[in-house]
Amino acid sequence: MTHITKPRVRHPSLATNAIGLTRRDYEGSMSTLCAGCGHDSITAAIIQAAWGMDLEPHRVAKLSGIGCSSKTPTYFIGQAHGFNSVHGRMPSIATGAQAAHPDLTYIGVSGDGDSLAIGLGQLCHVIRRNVDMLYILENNGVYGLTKGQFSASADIGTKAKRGQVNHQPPIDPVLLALGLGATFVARSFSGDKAQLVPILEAGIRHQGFAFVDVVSPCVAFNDHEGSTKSYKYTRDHLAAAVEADLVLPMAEITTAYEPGSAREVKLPDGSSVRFRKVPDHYDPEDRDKVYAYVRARQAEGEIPTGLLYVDADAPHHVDTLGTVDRNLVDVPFAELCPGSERLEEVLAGFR
Amino acid sequence: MTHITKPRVRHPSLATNAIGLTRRDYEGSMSTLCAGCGHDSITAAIIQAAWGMDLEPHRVAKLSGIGCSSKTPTYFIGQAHGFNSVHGRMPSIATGAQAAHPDLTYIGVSGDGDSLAIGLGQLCHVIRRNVDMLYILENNGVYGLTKGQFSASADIGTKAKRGQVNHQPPIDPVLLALGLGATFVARSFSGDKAQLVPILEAGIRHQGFAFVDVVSPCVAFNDHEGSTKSYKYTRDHLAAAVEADLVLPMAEITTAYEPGSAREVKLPDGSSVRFRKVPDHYDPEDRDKVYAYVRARQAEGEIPTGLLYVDADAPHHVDTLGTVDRNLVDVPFAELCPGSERLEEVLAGFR
Amino acid sequence: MSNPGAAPGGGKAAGVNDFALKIATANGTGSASANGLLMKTIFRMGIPVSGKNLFPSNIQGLPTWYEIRVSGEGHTARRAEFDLMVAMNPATYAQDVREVRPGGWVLHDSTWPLPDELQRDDVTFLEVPLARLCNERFDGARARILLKNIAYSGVLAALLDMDLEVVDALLEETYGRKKALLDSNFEAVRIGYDYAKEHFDCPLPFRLEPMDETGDHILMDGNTAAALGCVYAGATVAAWYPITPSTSLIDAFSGFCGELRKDPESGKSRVAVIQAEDELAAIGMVIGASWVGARSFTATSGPGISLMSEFIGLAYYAEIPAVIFDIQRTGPSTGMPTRTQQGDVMMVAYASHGDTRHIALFPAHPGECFDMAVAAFDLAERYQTPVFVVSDLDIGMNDWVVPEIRWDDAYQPDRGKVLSAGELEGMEKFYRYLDADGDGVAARTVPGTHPKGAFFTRGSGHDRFGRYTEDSDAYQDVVDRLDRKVGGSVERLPKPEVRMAGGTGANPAAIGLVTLGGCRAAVLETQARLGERGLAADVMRIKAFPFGPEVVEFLLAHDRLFVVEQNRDAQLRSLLALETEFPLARMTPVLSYGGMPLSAKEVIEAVERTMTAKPATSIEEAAPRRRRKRA
Amino acid sequence: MSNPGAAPGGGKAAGVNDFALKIATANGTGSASANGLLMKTIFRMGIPVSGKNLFPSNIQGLPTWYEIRVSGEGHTARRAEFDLMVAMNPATYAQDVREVRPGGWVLHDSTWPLPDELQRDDVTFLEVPLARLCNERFDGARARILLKNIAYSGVLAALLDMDLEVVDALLEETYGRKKALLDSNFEAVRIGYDYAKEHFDCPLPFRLEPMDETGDHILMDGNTAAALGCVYAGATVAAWYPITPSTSLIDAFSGFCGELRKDPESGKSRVAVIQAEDELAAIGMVIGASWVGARSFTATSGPGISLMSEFIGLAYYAEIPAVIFDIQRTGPSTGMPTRTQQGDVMMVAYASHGDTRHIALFPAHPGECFDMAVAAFDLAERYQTPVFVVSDLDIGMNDWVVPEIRWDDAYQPDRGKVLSAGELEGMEKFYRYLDADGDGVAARTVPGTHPKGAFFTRGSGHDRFGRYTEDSDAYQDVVDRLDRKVGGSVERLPKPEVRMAGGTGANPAAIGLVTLGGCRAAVLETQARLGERGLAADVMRIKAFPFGPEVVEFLLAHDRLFVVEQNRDAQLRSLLALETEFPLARMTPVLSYGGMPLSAKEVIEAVERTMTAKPATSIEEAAPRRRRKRA
Ligand SMILES: Cc1ncc(C[n+]2csc(CCOP(=O)(O)OP(=O)(O)O)c2C)c(N)n1
Ligand SMILES: Cc1ncc(C[n+]2csc(CCOP(=O)(O)OP(=O)(O)O)c2C)c(N)n1
Ligand code: SF4
Ligand code: SF4
Ligand SMILES: [Mg+2]
Ligand SMILES: [Mg+2]
Repeated sequence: MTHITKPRVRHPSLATNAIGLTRRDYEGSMSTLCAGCGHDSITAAIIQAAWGMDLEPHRVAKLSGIGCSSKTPTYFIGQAHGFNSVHGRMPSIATGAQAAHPDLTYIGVSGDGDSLAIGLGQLCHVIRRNVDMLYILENNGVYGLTKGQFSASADIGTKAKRGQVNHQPPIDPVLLALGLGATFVARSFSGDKAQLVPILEAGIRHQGFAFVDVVSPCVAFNDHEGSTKSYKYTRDHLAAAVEADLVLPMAEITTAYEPGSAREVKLPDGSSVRFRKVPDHYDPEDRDKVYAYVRARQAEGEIPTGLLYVDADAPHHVDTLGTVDRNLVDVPFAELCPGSERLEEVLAGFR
Repeated sequence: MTHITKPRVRHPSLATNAIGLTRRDYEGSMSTLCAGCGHDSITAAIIQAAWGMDLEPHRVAKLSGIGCSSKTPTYFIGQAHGFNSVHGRMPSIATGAQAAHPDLTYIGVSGDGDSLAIGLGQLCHVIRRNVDMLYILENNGVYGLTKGQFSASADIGTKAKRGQVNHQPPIDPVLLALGLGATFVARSFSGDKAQLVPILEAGIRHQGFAFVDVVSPCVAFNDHEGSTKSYKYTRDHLAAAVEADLVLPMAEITTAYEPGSAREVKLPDGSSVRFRKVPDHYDPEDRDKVYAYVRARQAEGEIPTGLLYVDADAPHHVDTLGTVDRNLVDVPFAELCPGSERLEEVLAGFR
Repeated sequence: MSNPGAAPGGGKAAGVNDFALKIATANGTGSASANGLLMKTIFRMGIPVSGKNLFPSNIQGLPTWYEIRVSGEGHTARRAEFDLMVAMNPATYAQDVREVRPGGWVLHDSTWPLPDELQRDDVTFLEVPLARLCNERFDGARARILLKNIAYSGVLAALLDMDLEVVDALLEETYGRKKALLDSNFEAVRIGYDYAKEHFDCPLPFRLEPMDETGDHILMDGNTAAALGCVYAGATVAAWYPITPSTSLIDAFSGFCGELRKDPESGKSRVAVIQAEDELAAIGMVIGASWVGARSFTATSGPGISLMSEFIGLAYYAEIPAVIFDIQRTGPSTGMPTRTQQGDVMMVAYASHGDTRHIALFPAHPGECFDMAVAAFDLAERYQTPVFVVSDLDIGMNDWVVPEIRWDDAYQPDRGKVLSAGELEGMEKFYRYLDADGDGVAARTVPGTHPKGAFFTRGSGHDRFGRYTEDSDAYQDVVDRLDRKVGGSVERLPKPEVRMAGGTGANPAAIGLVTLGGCRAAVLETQARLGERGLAADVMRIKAFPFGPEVVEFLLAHDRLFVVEQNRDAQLRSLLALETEFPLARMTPVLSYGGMPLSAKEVIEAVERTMTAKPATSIEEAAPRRRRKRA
Repeated sequence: MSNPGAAPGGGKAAGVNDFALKIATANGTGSASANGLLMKTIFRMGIPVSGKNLFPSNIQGLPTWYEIRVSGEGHTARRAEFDLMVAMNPATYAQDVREVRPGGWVLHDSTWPLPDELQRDDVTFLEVPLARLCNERFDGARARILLKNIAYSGVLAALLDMDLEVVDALLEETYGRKKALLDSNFEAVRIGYDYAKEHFDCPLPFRLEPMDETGDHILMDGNTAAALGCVYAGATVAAWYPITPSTSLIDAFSGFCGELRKDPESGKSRVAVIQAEDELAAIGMVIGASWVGARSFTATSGPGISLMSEFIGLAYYAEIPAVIFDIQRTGPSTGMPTRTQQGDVMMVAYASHGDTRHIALFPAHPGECFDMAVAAFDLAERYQTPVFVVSDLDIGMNDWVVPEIRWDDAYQPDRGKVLSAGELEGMEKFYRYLDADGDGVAARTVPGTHPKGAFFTRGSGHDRFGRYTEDSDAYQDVVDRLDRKVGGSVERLPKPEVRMAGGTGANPAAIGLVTLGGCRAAVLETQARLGERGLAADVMRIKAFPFGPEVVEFLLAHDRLFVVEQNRDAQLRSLLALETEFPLARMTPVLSYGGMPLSAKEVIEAVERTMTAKPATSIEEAAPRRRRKRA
């Protein structure tokens, strides 16, 4: 049994955030994942981001499907409501919950099996609806919990522990999301908390579907040579092309980076994300350019990471539903039930 | 009740093909679709293509899901085996059948509801597996059989018959297929048989998944102003950017077109497809260029049609499965059952 | 009127206000408006009437029929025998002419003369050149086709003595603003009416005579009523995927919400109607919305329930409310999508893998669709579990004359045990699955209420504290409570409707007729007819699952029991035996599953057939498979 | 040996070859090889043995247990009482020490001393500093952790009088080529063995003594056996989606095919194993492959069956063969994925909406998993319908000593009524759903055979000619035949296993024990134990659904019936009542559903408890809900 690797930070671990909570308050129960599992690092990053953003724990809804990755919501923000649903169907749960109670913070955690196999249809449609939530795909190229079968993100040629070789082309979640019109697309690596934390924060702030694909090695079944989801491969091939740097009220996080030449993208809540434009003319708001850029990098065996695309203005699901500004769950019954008089008028049409 | 609109052709309708069959022999039972339904025109094109290719009817397997479009396999090649399965799940039926008996000709017919809503997951995975079949998506932007609800390919802003307006971005099947690595991607229009027939023929010849998106107006629920799936809109905005011209043993079809500047793409069976490169440097084998091209055209409100992308060399599903060259259904039981002696050896490990 | 309602009312002289006619047309020719006009005219004349729309799974061109039954006594079941056939579709002339009862009448469009071989000398043919007449008077294919239907209504008005003022009034209401349309409709009616008066001696021996039996009634289909119930129950999220015959429920819901749920200031909506990508997503959205505390529902049919099975098990085990309307159609598989059946009874009772058991309500007509829709939300929240409202195509899509829907403004939704921020504040610690009150129902919280209210919802093994567990006792503790909880719901479920032949409180008759859902109409008619023949039969109509003690009492009180239902496998009968331990051998199945609404004729014949045969009650006779008798 | 197999064989003096031990370790520490070594050593000593692996739904770190029962009598059921506990996991010391029977023994790794509060004076503690010893002799964390397990095997070898030569031989077989590994394993065994000999007086009062009871037997798990059955039955397409506890069935199948299905010339494969994107796709692929004539199957567990429901209805109605292995786990919903249960019995019988009924086979142990896998393909093709092989985690994933699997080279697959090109050539015209032979089974064709063989397969309404229909009679004609067809399958289904207390052919005893699947072992042991106490009980073990006449006969022949099964809702009992019309009230449920393999103790207690209470058989006592008694 492994404890969550605590976020490596400079200041005393009992520092409190704006609402007086310490990082501990954002932890959950003890992880039961394998020692060194990439998912635990992502859990730590979520804890860090939630703490850093002063989220009220009980206003957070954590959702997941089934898998090692989907177990992780138990390991962060213990005081948040959690829903470990069924395999591959978390997006529909989130969509319904979000429509009825939009002003909670929705954090969905899934795996590549959960999202790209049994759940691919729901993932595509939650992207299309632009449901306002953070969706983290903890991508290890295998089905961890069922002991190492290939997932749809496994690369051609990778060998499974039992020796079989995968022959099917992988589905790239980032390209899929871009193609389906996702309004926030990012990729990172479980081992790179410095990059991951601000991305998660930006994703939570984004008003719409924030899709974050995190390469997260499975040390039990997919952390060996030949797998692009291994620690080694990822470390070697990381092309931290685009780094997101979230300008927050608090100084400590920003200080973790040097500014460098940057381009501002306003987020709806007023905060802003700056891009380090490693490639010239990189435009995080031009879907086609981003798509072409990612394809090009991957053709060179690189994994572009960072906040790759964002469209802060697209209407999200609740906007398109056209529901009242209040949470539907807060509308009093009196305003929902038309009452006996209106009934008379209605029935008139049936006499 | 409408009869299938017979293919308009020059020669007497009772001409026979190389195996001595007339077009009539490739028809099915009488269509029960609405008069003028685009799907009936596609049916006629399928009949034309099957006749033109001298397909042995009983060696053809017709599969579909549920919907008006999915009803059409009853209306063509009556002597072929048909399978009208369940809603959105036809790809899995085809995948299993194809793996067991690859040398039949598989023709799948689906609709935009069948393929892009309930069936989206299966569509994505059958593309990924590159199952060797022709897959026709009869795309009308609505659910016809259930009376006109929007499908996932309905355009933002289109009005349904009952007056509601669609606010969700459409899923473009062609871009989706390109993004998922489809090895044959084409688009046409039900009203344009001259273009559609050779595309269908090329799709049948293609060894792998041949995806053909056919805009097919629903005259009952989606053939009005404001719908890009209407006859009018399609006629106005057709950008027959790329026309496929199949060079066949028979002369009659080719004569239907003037060659023009062309580029040859060899198909595995030796026949070849030529592209009229309306845009300069159009390269049907460069996935990224094609993707960019389609996006660009659509940005201008055009619908690029024709055989847009082909990769003739990619291994298809049965190749990757690594099964014997014979159909599995033809392997005699004696070669499948190891017999009692081998059993002894096997059991040795369990004593 | 009596049915649904009080006991059968005063019968009329045979013929008057007691006949059935059938209209044969082609799908997509717009006969719906004409048929609706006829139904509503009769209804407004105060006469109990029922209509059955027999349509194909097709949008245009295939044959379609509309059956209208007039019954002064108030019997709304399908009448298998037809006194008058309106044969407008040459494609089905043969079959249609065959279906008229000897001595009956055939009205047909003589523009296309009947082939001689179809002539029958035991029926009277009324020839009206409707197409020709309309083509002479009206321009444009569309108008001609549509008005031809109105024209045959005119003929019927004359033949059946309809009140033309009522007809005109209805046309006014429909086309009031559209003057041109209105005039042409008026004219079309007259074309038929005058032609009939001129050529036939009107009225026919069977005809209409104004009554006062529909005053406090409405003419509505079950899906519309159910949708209205969802509006009044305060449902705020509907997630669905289109499927016949449930689609019109959501259409009606959206329609009603357009007016009734619009926020006056912002013009925005107080409801979210989400068209999901499939049924798995639809039920997922419902569960998600219910999880955060919204009243949420979906409507589907058999194939959808099959697809929802996994999620239904999650809602049962994780204890999340969900209201599911199953508008049944003929199965299995895709089956006959536009035909009715009661084939999902067993499935909804035990849907999903593992040990599960679900609450189900069985409306018998549109009126109950409204009431049970409301009840379903109360029950789902009270017991934190999926609740099925099991309707069918006949109830859901056909127009029924039912007592007007009433609403008590004192109604407050039963949210069940949902802890408020205040209650949580006062608590030491909150544990999700504690059976504090001993009724098997644990208090729940909704996200965002209060820091103390947070818990983890999961479909995997959990203990009474809501913690993950793989421990046998901790697991059993929870599933045993679930069983008690659902069993305990009986106290709040609607009791069966019991109609003693001798009147309320009378001693049991020898025969007991047990049924559910839309079969009610035919079974009550059967009770009346058998009574007339001196065969006293009591009726029990099941309204809910799990069954209450009243169900057992009725079964025990009758020697000869018949279970009348619309499926092949006698599913209600099976459920009764399983859940009450009452012996199967003592319940004779009466089964009708061809997809048509049930007629009393089928039931009466089955009962009489069996009553003449000797009962098989001894276990020793038990065959190694289900013994069934079909209607 | 006797069980499974002939009647209980010669018992030994208590203690010798009659005891149970439990090994507590942490998941992912590689104790599997050590436990396997112990199992196989005992097996090779000719002594009946059974092992139950109780593992968590986790990959690394959580507690896991392995139970070994030695029974000279050949009883393979779980033994709830433990004579010896090997406590290697400090995290569970407390619970583990508690579980040893009074007078029992606890072997623990004294590297981490037991907290005083855990001491018990009614058990003997055997302290071995295993970790320390291994750390002294071996280098590297990996080696040390793994070999520590081998070391405790060495201790047990000494304590239980194991044949060291057998142990060594087994190590040779495993590590033969890897010299270094082999030596360190030898050494690890000696470390434990010598330490025990030195510090404790070996052997313990209960110990092993070579027998000759396993000669013609094998040690195998059910999923491996089922996979082998699929290979021998000639299955050419397997489509699946990973889910515990069914995954190892497909893994084994792929493994076997790697050797047994490789084409000698091309090296290519004579089988297609397709990992689908989910269970809906998996069953779709199976149906597609079966449709073109391949023998095709899938393996899944409860959640997968729920997701396959819609497709199962299609296969039933369109009459397409499909073999489905349901390796049951604890439900509902995700439940306890690594615990066993028999919770899907009702579901597989009637899966999918509408009227459906499916053939199911219930293996009791790995030997039958092989036989029934083969039978399933014959039945699926003979009756053109889905056939379920209903196994569970206990049967599928635990090692059982069973009679060796035999294969008759004369076996030819029963393809059922599949028309050849020749037959079609000779036919006037082929119609798909004609009941030519009156057995309800219509001849089918596979695509590509012959022009005359083409037909249209659909899940929508169709008539006996295979044409689309919405006609009541044409529809009923087909579904009535389907019912006859599946009912008729009884003649080819395996008959129940009946074990009369008085021996074959003896008069019925007063008590009848009815059970299915893996419960068999515990129920046969119960029969033996009750017999010793003078309570004669006959046993009927159900092997298939639908039930044959023998099932009814057995029920009718017994006054006191107990139905023993592993679910909460007495699903087999329900199915028996529904399908045989035998009264529920006369069958007392004995239910164990905590997720653990069944032990005779639970059954015996339940039976004795009830035998002292008065039977409740009268209908009048029937409660308005299922009355159940739990084990
Ligand atoms: C309906 C259903 N099918 C299959 C399973 C078994 N299952 C559990 S987790 C899992 C795959 C998880 O893979 P992924 O989502 O990548 O998570 P990871 O363990 O790799 O983090 C599967 C197939 C299930 N729980 N439910
Ligand atoms: C499981 C299931 N859900 C819903 C339906 C109802 N249904 C039948 S066809 C259809 C949509 C068809 O739309 P599309 O595929 O676009 O075909 P079209 O009629 O437009 O050609 C739906 C939702 C069904 N048959 N099965
Ligand atoms: S199996 Fe892989 S994914 Fe699962 S916990 Fe272990 S390392 Fe992580
Ligand atoms: S409803 Fe639309 S799609 Fe269906 S048949 Fe008519 S025109 Fe075609
Ligand atoms: Mg994974
Ligand atoms: Mg469509």
